[in-house]
Amino acid sequence: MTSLVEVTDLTIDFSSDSSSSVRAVDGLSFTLEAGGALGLVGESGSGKSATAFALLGLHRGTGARIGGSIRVDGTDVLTAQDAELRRLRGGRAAMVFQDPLSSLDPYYAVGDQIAEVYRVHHPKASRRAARSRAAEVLDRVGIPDARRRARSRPHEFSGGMRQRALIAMALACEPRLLIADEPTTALDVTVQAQILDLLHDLRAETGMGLLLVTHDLGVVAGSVDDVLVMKDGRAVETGPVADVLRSPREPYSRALVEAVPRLDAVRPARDPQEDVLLEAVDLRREFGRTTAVDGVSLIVRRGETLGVVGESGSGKTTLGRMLVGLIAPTSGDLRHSVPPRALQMVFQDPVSSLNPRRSIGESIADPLRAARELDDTAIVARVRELLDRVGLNPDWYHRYPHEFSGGQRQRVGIARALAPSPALIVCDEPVSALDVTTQAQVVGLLGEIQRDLGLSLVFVAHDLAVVRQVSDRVLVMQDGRVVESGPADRVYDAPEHPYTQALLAAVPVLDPQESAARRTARRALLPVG
Amino acid sequence: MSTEGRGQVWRRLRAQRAAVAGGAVIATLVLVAVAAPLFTAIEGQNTTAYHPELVDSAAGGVPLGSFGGISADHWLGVEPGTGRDLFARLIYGARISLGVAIGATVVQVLLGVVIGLAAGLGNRFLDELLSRTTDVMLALPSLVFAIALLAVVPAGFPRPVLLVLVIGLLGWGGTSRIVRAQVLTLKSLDYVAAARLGGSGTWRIARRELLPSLAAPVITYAAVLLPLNINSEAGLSFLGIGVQPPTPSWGQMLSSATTWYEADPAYVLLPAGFLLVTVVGFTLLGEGVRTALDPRAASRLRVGTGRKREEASV
Amino acid sequence: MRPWSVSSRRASAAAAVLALVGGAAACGPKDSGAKAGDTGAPRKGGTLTVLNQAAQEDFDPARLYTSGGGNVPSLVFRTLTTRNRENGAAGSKVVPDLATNTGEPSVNATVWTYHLKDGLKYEDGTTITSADIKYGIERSFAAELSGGAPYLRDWLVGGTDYQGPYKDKGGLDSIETPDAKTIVFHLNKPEGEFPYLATQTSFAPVPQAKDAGTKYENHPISSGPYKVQKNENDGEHIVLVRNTYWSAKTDSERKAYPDKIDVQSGLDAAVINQRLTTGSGKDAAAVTTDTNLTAAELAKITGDKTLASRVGTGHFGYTDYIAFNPKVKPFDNAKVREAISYAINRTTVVNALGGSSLAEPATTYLPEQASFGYLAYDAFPAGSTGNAAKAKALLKEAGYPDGLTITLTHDLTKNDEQGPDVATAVQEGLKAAGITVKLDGQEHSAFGEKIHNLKTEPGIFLTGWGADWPSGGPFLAPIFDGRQIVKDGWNFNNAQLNDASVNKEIDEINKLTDLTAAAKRWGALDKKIGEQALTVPLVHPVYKRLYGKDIKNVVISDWTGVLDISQVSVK
Amino acid sequence: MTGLLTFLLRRAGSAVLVLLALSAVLYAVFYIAPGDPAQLACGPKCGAEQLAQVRQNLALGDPVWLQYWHFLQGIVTGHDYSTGTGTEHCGAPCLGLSYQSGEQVTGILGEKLPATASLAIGAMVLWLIMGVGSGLVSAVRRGRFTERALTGFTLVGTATPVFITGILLLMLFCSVLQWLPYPSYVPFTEDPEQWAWNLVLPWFALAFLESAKYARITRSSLLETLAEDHVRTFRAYGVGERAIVWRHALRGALPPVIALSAMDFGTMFGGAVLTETLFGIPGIGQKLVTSVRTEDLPVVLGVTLAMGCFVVLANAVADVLYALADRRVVLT
Repeated sequence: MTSLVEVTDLTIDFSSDSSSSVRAVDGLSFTLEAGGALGLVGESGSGKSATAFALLGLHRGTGARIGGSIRVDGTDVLTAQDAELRRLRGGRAAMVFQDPLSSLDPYYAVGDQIAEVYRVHHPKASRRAARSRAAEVLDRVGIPDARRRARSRPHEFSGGMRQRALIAMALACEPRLLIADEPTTALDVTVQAQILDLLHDLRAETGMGLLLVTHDLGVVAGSVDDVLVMKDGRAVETGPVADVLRSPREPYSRALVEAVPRLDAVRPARDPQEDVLLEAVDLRREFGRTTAVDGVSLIVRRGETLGVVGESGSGKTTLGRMLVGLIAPTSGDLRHSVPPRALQMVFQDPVSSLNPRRSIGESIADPLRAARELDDTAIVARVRELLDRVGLNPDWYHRYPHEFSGGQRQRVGIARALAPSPALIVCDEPVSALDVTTQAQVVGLLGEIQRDLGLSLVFVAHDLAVVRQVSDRVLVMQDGRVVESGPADRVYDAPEHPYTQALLAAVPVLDPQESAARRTARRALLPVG
Repeated sequence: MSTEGRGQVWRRLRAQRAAVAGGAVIATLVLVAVAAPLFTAIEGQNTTAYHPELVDSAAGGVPLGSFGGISADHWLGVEPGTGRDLFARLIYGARISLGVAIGATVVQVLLGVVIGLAAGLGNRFLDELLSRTTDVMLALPSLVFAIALLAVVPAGFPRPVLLVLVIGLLGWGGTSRIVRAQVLTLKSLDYVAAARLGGSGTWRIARRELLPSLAAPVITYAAVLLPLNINSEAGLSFLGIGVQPPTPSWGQMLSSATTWYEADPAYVLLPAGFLLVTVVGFTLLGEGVRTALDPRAASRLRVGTGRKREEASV
Repeated sequence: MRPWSVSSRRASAAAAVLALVGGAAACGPKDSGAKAGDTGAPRKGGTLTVLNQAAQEDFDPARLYTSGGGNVPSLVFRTLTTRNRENGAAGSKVVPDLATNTGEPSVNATVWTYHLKDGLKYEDGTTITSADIKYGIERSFAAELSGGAPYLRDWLVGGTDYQGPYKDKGGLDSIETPDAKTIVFHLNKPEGEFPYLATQTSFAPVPQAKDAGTKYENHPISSGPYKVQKNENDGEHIVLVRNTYWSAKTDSERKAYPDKIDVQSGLDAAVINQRLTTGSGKDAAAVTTDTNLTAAELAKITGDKTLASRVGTGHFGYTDYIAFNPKVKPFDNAKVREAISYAINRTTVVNALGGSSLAEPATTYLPEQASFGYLAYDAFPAGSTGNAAKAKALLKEAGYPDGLTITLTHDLTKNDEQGPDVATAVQEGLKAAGITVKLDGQEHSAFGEKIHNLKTEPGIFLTGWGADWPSGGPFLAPIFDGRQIVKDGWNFNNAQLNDASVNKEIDEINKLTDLTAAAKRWGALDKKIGEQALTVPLVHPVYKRLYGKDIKNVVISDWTGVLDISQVSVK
Repeated sequence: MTGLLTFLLRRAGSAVLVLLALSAVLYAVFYIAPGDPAQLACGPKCGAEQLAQVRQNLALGDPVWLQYWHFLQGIVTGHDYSTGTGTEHCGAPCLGLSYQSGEQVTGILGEKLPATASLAIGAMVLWLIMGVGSGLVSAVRRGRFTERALTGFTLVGTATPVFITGILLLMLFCSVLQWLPYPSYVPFTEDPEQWAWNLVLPWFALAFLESAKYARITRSSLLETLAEDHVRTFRAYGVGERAIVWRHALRGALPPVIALSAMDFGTMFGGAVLTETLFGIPGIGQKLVTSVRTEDLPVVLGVTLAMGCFVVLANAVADVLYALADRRVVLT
């Protein structure tokens, strides 16, 4: 009896320019037995996705060079003929991708797309049979009124439904292996929990093997049997999921596990200050017919951190931008005791928040130059000081953003926000685009700076654990409204609003056992949607 | 653009054989155009001297001798009717072609950037107005308007300058559309928001944050415009409203040559060939510049078919 | 039907492109074997096709401006007199048409009386009366129907103020119709050439009852051998068929051989000449009345004898010349004008206009035809390529020892006789004499307005003059009669010559009703004016036009220089 | 559906504004331009008195703004013109009478449109077949000889001005090979067969130029869709390459092509001046050029406005088609 997946000494090289090439995967070996579940975990650039793609031979024709051997359900992927490979793809091994919207053809009904795939592998099946199979699998993955919704196009589905549809497509031909490449990264935390639960149930039901590729240790905890931690294209550690997450052997895995923010992390209590820096009363903002923020009132005190949590579309980003004056409120009142320049922002995307055509030093200096208060020497000196403050080498003044990593760029963004000596910094998802180890460093830096400079922070994020780490008080937002607010400990430990409760229940945890327990608890709380 | 960025662009440009070939053709042409007096001096001819003795007046003025009267004295033969030297007229024609095209491109780009910026940064009304105007500018047959404009301006106005202005004034639509789209994209980027938070006004943002990023797409588009402008100049001259005789221009020569394709094919083929080589040269170079400035666009197009390829497995 | 269309019918749609390429190979213009211009006796019948560039946009006798009644219009409109339809110089004579003779003048040629022939009928069978001719002339004064020749306005008593029959119901008193067949014209000065004027289409009869104003041109009532069957796209396609009420007995000039005449216009010159060259299908019986062969086409045809035999050559009375405005320096100095006259290189100019087959060098202002009174002279002999030495000497005398820079105004229209090609040829020719010529090219309409307006008239420019009838009068009087200088309007007396002796001589000649005697004196007057160097005659153009291989009875008079459709037979 | 309606209304509103501005500019330009339309209408040897009468008859004596106002009025309500003996009604939208021929401009447009449409429609069919076809082939046969050959073709195609292509085609097919007649426009209604034969060369000359553009756009659009995630999905599910290209990639690649062809078609209706000139096709473009030169303002204005309408219409159609073809786009 051979294994379902056997990867031996796999190497993958991508040629970027005509001359140089990058080794994405370097001597990787692993196996997955039939019916088993393996988690492939790593930070960005670890080669985990490239590995997943290689299992289906998807690098063929792209110019990537692949070495070693890959056997999937008895097929030698690297040497197989095109036709044989096509039979494997979707027939015996199916794949679910990260972004469910772009992964479906926008022009065809979801059901037709599934039917098309079904007919590729069952050429004798009639159109009608294929359609009814599509409806069947859509029904299985929990699409309500599946026969009718099968005629909808992807953009008429919500994000979670799309991912369900993609999973349905994978189920259509009853594959023996399901490869899920970051299947929940683009989804909100509540939806993520549902999708993970679905995958779990399907595995139990069909007995198919699962290869789950993710950067999120919390995701693997409740979903796989074994885990393989990757770094720079190599395997760092492999073993049963409980062992690796509880007591990682390798330093890198340990760092990884430790860096994951925890919901139960207890933050040293701080003395609440009474001095109100900023007050918003009944803020509303409409975009066309949709109301992004619907009557939010809040206060920010000097020196405190206010966490704002919510899923996508909750209006948290719009709120954050209104607070610093980037977006004008449709109605409502915003009062602050400091000049506008003292309200600064740190942005989510480290790529788009820095002008690629200007050196980082100039980007940081920009507010100082615009103010026309200091002369050039003073400005440069101040920028160097700021660079040093955020943990960057002051001599990097003349370097350009593309020379830096995501975490470093975020530090530059923090330095720029600090330049006009602000009283309040709104951090809009400042770490969500970063790897987990980097996240921890940046969050640490923010805390440090706040302490040293006595700043107020508004920390906007979707990640409940991160918010708890930094916040004194927390607002929970849903559909543009604040559903619950209060001291962080109170909100996290004794949530009052059902939505807060559902959010907290959906957060993945590292402990596999607890994860299983929470799954059971969730079923009662969350409707399918 | 960083110095290193420039170096990279240059390297990528040089890596493309077609672009290098195009660049070489253009360089040669520019050289020939600049040194036209020298070349004609070597040949011993000029653009205006008539040679009635070299044409058969009774037969409509067809050049005597074969291939349009090619001889040691007249390297590319002579013009029917007048007997003027074709080599001299062709290389002097290059001056007009290149000069007008480059000048017009500069005018188009300047106008396009200013209008595109105004539309992208202005309020909704201004944007709508400028965008619809751009639509019409882009789609209306500019040749016709060129004719009308050229008819209005007093004849004393230097014709090449006039052509630069007319082609420029009628051809900014594409640039402005591209700049507007780019501005709308850039405007929503966080670094522009950051600049606003840092206290920069609209003008400062346009200058410091937007213009540098517009350089690449604008240069790319200018490289596309250049050959089009060469064709526009030739087209206007072809219709008889371009530069005026005795200044030679390729379009004008082609226009006179259209009836001669049976009696004196060389007279047609020479200016056509020069024009074609120039435009193809510029197009190749422009294509190269595009790839060099936006390597992502090039590599984005380098995707797999999923088909087995020999080199993939070895 | 052209041969290539046969093959296309066999071809399936999918293979259409290939079939076109393969099937058409057998055809093409090579099979133009038939002997052109067959000398056999012309016979009636068939359809004549006319291929033209300019559409007959105006087909109203009041709006047409023709020399001698025009070519196509003359098939529909008969006039009091008409041109003699014969080859060469004989064709320059004026002969009676509707009238019994060319007119009976009063003693001082200020009153002209005409009598209509018997049996003249319109296409509807009604009789043509002298009142209809009067009405037709009156219509030409209406602003709605502008475009015709100005002579009647100038010559008829009360003509200047008359506004046409629509606004001025009373009519023009200087035209009398004592009976239905007699018409009398009262002129305000002697005009011995009135019979020539009476050839113009404004002398065609228009029945008042049928007048539809500006819409009359869609279906003018025919008095000639053909009537309008179809007029599409504003004169772009006109089909003429026989007018059964026309009688050859009353009309000795029009032969009217074909049964039908199909005038297709709006065509490109190259298309017309290509179609006439190929001559397939209907094009074998085709002619053109407005398209010359270009130099390039001539170059091609020269080598092809059969084609060359189908080229008609004609001489219309026309002169292209350089005009001076002596009110502008330095052209006020006769020596400068003479220097330019000596320096001119007529060979380059001739070549610019298509070579020696299409233009003949001119040293006289009057065309080289007896009817104009041509008297050979060369006041400033420049030879064929210019006399640079003599010119330089004159310039030195005039105070320009180091040469002279002048600006020559010309038309920007390509291939125009006043166009850039001629201008550069003049420019290059004068270089040898040390005269630097700058060029001032103007758009066609702007050019006309600039040179014909005294306020803007440049010092030196290209222009040309053609006769409204083949006589010295309409050639010399508008250009050199001092009383015809127009201060605020379209002026043709470019030199602004107001020489009492010239004016007097013009008046004297106009009194002559003996046109041969008049011609002699026009010739002498031309020489006299020519010596003042007010113009530099450049060339007299030659018309070379192709006609189809089935065309017979080609008659080209010196009046029009173009083959006369009314004489052509296609059988 | 209301979204589409408001979109069209807004488009129409701004289009009217732009066209108004355009016509006003043209009026101004012609008012400044040297040359007197009355003189041109009156004929070369027209006397001063007659000229004054003609000027009055053409209403050229009115102040320029009044002339312009009357012109706009005519578009909405129509106009009656005196023929001398009676009146002639020019129904709305009346674009006035030609100074030159006295014909109604709407009539002139109607006369010239068939030739221009013949050229535009035939050329478009050709360039779509040639352009999309070669774009498709070169995208699918990436890196092979066919692609390089087609890239060369499109490069030369986009670079060559239509009058060069035209002359070379004439030289080759009419002179050297003598396979085709020298083109002479024959109306479709007169003889469809001759109509087609005589338009083959102009069609090809235009199509050569345009198809190159379409090939490039098809190719890059197709390559872009081929690189999209959903194409990868179907590859990962074993769908064959042919089905991927035809069913999934091409469907996504066509919207820009459709939108562009709608716009180009609108522009073509404004007349391909150079092509019409070279091949002697009596279309709108040629009429416009001659009218500009003879300062026949009503014709120039009428043709330009009609042209502008075509363009604006085509732009709107392009946007609607684009939105219909690509359901993800929202009309604004």
